[in-house]
Amino acid sequence: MKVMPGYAQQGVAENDSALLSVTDKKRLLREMLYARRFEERCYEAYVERKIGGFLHLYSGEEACAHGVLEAARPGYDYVMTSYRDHIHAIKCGSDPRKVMAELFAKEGGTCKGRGGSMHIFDVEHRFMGGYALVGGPFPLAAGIAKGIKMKGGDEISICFLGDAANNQGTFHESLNMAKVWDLPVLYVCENNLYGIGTRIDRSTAVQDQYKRAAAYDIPATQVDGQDVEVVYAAAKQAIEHVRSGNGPYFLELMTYRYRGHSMSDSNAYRSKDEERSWLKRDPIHILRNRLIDSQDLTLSEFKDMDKAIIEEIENEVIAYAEQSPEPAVEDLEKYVLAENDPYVHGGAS
Amino acid sequence: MKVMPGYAQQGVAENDSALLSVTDKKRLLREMLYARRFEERCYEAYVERKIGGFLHLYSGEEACAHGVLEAARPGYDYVMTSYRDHIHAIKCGSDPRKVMAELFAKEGGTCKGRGGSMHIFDVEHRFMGGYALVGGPFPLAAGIAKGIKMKGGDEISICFLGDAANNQGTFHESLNMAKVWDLPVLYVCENNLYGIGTRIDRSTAVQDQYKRAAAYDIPATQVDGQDVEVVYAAAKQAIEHVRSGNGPYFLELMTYRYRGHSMSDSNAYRSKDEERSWLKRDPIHILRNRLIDSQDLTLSEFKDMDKAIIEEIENEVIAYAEQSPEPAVEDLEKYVLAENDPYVHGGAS
Amino acid sequence: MSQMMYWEALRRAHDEELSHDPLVIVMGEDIGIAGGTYKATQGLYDKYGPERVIDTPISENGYTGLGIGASFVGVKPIIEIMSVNFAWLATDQIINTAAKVRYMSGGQLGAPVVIRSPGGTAHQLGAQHSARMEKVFMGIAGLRVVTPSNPRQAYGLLKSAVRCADPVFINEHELMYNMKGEVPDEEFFHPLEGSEVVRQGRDLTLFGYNISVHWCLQAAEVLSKEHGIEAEVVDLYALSPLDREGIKASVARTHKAIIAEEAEAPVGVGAEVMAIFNEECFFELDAPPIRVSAANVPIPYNHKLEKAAIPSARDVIAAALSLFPGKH
Amino acid sequence: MSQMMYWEALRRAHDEELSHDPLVIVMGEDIGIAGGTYKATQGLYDKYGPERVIDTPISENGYTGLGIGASFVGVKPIIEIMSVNFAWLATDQIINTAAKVRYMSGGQLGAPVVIRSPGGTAHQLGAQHSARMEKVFMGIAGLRVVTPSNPRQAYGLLKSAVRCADPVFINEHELMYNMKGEVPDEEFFHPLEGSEVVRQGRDLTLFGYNISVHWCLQAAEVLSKEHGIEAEVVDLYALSPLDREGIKASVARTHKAIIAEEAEAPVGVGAEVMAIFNEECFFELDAPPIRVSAANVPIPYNHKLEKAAIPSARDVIAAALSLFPGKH
Ligand SMILES: Cc1ncc(C[n+]2csc(CCOP(=O)(O)OP(=O)(O)O)c2C)c(N)n1
Ligand SMILES: Cc1ncc(C[n+]2csc(CCOP(=O)(O)OP(=O)(O)O)c2C)c(N)n1
Ligand SMILES: [Mg+2]
Ligand SMILES: [Mg+2]
Repeated sequence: MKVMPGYAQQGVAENDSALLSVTDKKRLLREMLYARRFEERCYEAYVERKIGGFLHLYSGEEACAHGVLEAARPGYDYVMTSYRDHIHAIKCGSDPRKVMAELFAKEGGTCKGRGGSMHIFDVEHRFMGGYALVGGPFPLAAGIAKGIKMKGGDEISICFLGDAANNQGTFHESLNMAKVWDLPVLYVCENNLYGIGTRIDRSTAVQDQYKRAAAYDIPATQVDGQDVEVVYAAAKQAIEHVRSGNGPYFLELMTYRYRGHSMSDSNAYRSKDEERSWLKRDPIHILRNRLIDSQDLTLSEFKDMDKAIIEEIENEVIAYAEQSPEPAVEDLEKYVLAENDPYVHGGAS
Repeated sequence: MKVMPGYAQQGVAENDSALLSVTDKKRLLREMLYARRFEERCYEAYVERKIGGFLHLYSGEEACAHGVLEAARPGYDYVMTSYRDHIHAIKCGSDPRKVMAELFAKEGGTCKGRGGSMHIFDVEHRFMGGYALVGGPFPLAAGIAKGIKMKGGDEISICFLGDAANNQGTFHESLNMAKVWDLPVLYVCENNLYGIGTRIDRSTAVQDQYKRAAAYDIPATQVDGQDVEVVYAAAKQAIEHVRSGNGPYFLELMTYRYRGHSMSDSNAYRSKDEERSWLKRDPIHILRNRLIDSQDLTLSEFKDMDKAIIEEIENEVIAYAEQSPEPAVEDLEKYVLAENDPYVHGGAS
Repeated sequence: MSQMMYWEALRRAHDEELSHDPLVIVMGEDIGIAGGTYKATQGLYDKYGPERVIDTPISENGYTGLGIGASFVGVKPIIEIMSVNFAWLATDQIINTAAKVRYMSGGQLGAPVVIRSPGGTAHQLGAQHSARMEKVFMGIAGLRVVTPSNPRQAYGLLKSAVRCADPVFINEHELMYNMKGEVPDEEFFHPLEGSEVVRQGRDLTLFGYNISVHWCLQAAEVLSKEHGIEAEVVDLYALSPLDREGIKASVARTHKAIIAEEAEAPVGVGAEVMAIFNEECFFELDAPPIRVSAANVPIPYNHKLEKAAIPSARDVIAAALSLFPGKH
Repeated sequence: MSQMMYWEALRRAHDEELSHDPLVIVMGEDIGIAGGTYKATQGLYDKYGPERVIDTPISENGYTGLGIGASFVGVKPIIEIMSVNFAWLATDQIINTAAKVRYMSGGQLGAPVVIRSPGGTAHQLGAQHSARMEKVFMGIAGLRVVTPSNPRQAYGLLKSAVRCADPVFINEHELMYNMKGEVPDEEFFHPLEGSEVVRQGRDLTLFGYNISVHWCLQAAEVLSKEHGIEAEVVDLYALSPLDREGIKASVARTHKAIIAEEAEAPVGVGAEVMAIFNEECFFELDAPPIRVSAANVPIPYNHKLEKAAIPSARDVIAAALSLFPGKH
């Protein structure tokens, strides 16, 4: 398996990287490009004031969610993440139209317009939510893993979170419990080197996050998060470990977000040089170029794909979101508590 | 330096253990014996209903506080710990009479009877408190270290806590900050193998607590906590590290509490065999026998010392506590807020 | 009907629910091998095993969040927090996740967890072990709060809380675990909403919940015997939502009202009940309603101060008598 | 007097206090290099350096506890919590330590920290970023709670909070940082207790705090112009302790009262103020006092629902008119 130059790895043996077929790679390329275009269209919609609140985009990090979930069973395995959640939901099987409609605060959104960008939920596809409290998902994902274990299924629970989230106490508490009880949970650290404007070395004593997993005796790997094939290979092994009942695993993916933390952030805290160096390792370009090099794709095919995606997003996704109605104000108090729960009145009997 | 057979050590070089003079050792022996008798007398007073609330005794663990604080500058360095706090306070310089009076809930107590056993404070002697929320002191002690660093003094901040406390999120958060900001704080883990009735292997993925410090790049050592000379030697090095401005240090002391967690606990969860094996390594006996072996002490001297201590505790400590008045009920609302703070009304001017 | 202690009633409810549904679990510090600080889970570790009766590390936010996550996939966790003072550590998961997830997900996901915890002033446990938190949890939309005042309620409320699809916080009290009372032999589920008139009287209403119900009952006896005042006593076992109708109906009968609570007054249960008086039955009141509350201090260790800090039946009596100037 | 924005007033107070006392520090997430999400510390990192203007890791309980510990040895930390919704994570240290340490230690040790945090509903931030917490903190003995409604208060309350020996929680609001107002040019310290009559009127009193003061003022204008009703408006900038005397005095002048708050009603500021009406001036009231509060829901993302969930000047006007049946 490839690791990014300079990155250590631990717990994963070298193996053949050519695990994905050309067809798979082409599909993944399309998915990642779709993700990029989806996010960039969100950006525009935010500027147009169609989307409100906080909006956190995933541009630059596509290989993380796609590589990991390609190696998992999306829609079957349970997945949760932070507020930066659109793409994880879509890769789990959420209808992009519904995700966009949620951002547009519409009744046709995944959460009927109640959640918004930071809180996409699609339980049917086992996307168990985007959460806005940094560190919140760590124990929740361990809890889902506990449920899986009790029910005896072979699903796993996958928790994506950022590097800065690892300084939250819940990281420590959850990894410890996950190991003590050997829960089937995969923690994926999307290490994009920043928590909002604070660079990791200013907040974190040990910057290689995979090393922190040793404090819980949890096997861990750190790999390049910009190469979807590398991510896929590492995730395959990690998931195999978890799914076979060996307990938790920690996977660190080195990545970078292109846009500001959220829409109000101008990235003033990082250098243009740094940004440029990461842009050179764009996850979509890496895969595209590889497919072009191997003559499985031409540049014009890629451009056509891109055009088709942009049109599809406009004509289907945005159109759906625009047309979906707003929630009715009379329904304001719906979904606070369960409806007609018999035990509220002392049971059904 | 000696380490207990089977215990790893890390970060501390071997060195001569004969650091303490015979005079010092004899004084330490007396102090530890005093501590034991003090705690056992508390036990009786509790049974007699002179002491209320929760009472956590330190019997069996005396070498920890004494070894560490002997190597520190008690009354100058800042110290805090959990609810198991009487002995730490006394070793910092608190008057045992006032500590006992506090347990008796008297106005002459360290905290005027408001705090109780779990909350001994003696700020004059820089004993910064006993705290009843497990894990609470981790960040507080780092904060004191921050204050020391800002003021430019050469004090250090010492935080004693139990093994089970290390599963609290504050452990993780505090050690990370302590290292990121290189704060002069020494964390001392009194690893007595249990958190109330839960044995460490049932709650903690990595049982050697010193190993967890590596997740924060903090140097750490694990040593026998029953031999006060071993503790002293390890603490000397640890404190030297911290006081010289090298940032935090983590010291793990392997120890055992003889009594139940608190007075309501019968130790049903552990075996008599285990208890007996630890009794054989009693910290007072280890030092006593060593002094007898080296002919610096006779058994009858020891017995006399013991008798004198028992009498002193009875005649001075208990008598003081008995005679001290109770707080006046009219003073119930004192100490909630600062008195006559001018800024409450917009400043002195 | 059998007599049993409050802790036994809780234990029975745990046992029945564990045996009823294999997805019911119990979690908390020392609730397994040790059987719980107040014995509410005694013997259940042996009966149901460590996968279902789970001793947790000291990680309140962590294990509460873990329980909430498990509830997302059908598990029904009963989470014990040994003292409610430790629950501050878990408020993030209880309030930011459990209470809000149904709403944020547009009704897709609920967090049917039960969080049980003793809160209140026992005997000299000091400031960090004597506070209450029901007033905090009852201010949070999406969370139910109940608080049993006797073994029957302890049993029946826990049973319903486990079955209910909403997160429920159950406020218990250290001093009440050994209280005896009747509990029906047959299984029963206590309503999670409403209130109960536990004594009838025409002259005034004493509202209480959890331990303060007992002060009210004692006070009512004294008021009746020594002063000829007949107090109605209403047990507000459901704190969120509060039974506005029940409160109104009682005040409409008696025209005078006292609400007794063990906690400090500011923004407490008493404040909310006073607000409801104003909103629901202002013109029914013949005299200003009264809060009987604790002193606004961290709870002191010294027993005399402690007793002075928290109210008692005597304070309820004094408050009641102040409403009947002729009857001192 | 200069006109400045609320955030500028906060920034000025930070700057002055940092320069006044080398032991004043500021801590929080992205408050250093980035200058704070709402700019309250802009430029101060460069001026005072990383040892005093400290970017913290995302460890709310940890860094709050660290600040509290530092305050034990003379440091005066101003701790910013980026959104009050994250402060649940730090309640353990704020409530179990800072609020109680003076009492537990018999007066030996205080925790003179300032905790500033915006709470309230901004624009579509969703359920986990829109709640308020002042009602929680004001129920805790040992803690002061203040909440500035304008730049002058933002400046003066922060100044006094830094100098005061007690822990002070300052509730701010995302939507108010860009509000303009007059702030005296000379240094000044605003009282941490009391209340302020910000408009005089004889017909009823509108009580507000923080953002709801502005709804009350707007409502008062409309009531005056369109309905001939003259409302007194009282700004309860100090929530703990509340100004019982001020509340009583105003009700004694107007005999009708409304309390407006942005949060859900249960056990909120409004409940406490209603309780104080009953306790202090029941017989002065001509009509039932009214709470104007948010719907009891987690705050929805959709803007229309969000607007429907939280009150506005219009709701205050409607409540006021309901007290004057003749004047619709
Ligand atoms: C408990 C909590 N604290 C602080 C915040 C504010 N905040 C939102 S995102 C963020 C940075 C998180 O960084 P990281 O975990 O690395 O994720 P990334 O945004 O880089 O994907 C912070 C501080 C929050 N939402 N929740
Ligand atoms: C936050 C919190 N959670 C739980 C408790 C209950 N509790 C008190 S002591 C204790 C065990 C602590 O064990 P350890 O840290 O090993 O210290 P030891 O008592 O062994 O010295 C527990 C769970 C508490 N006081 N505070
Ligand atoms: Mg990041
Ligand atoms: Mg221990």
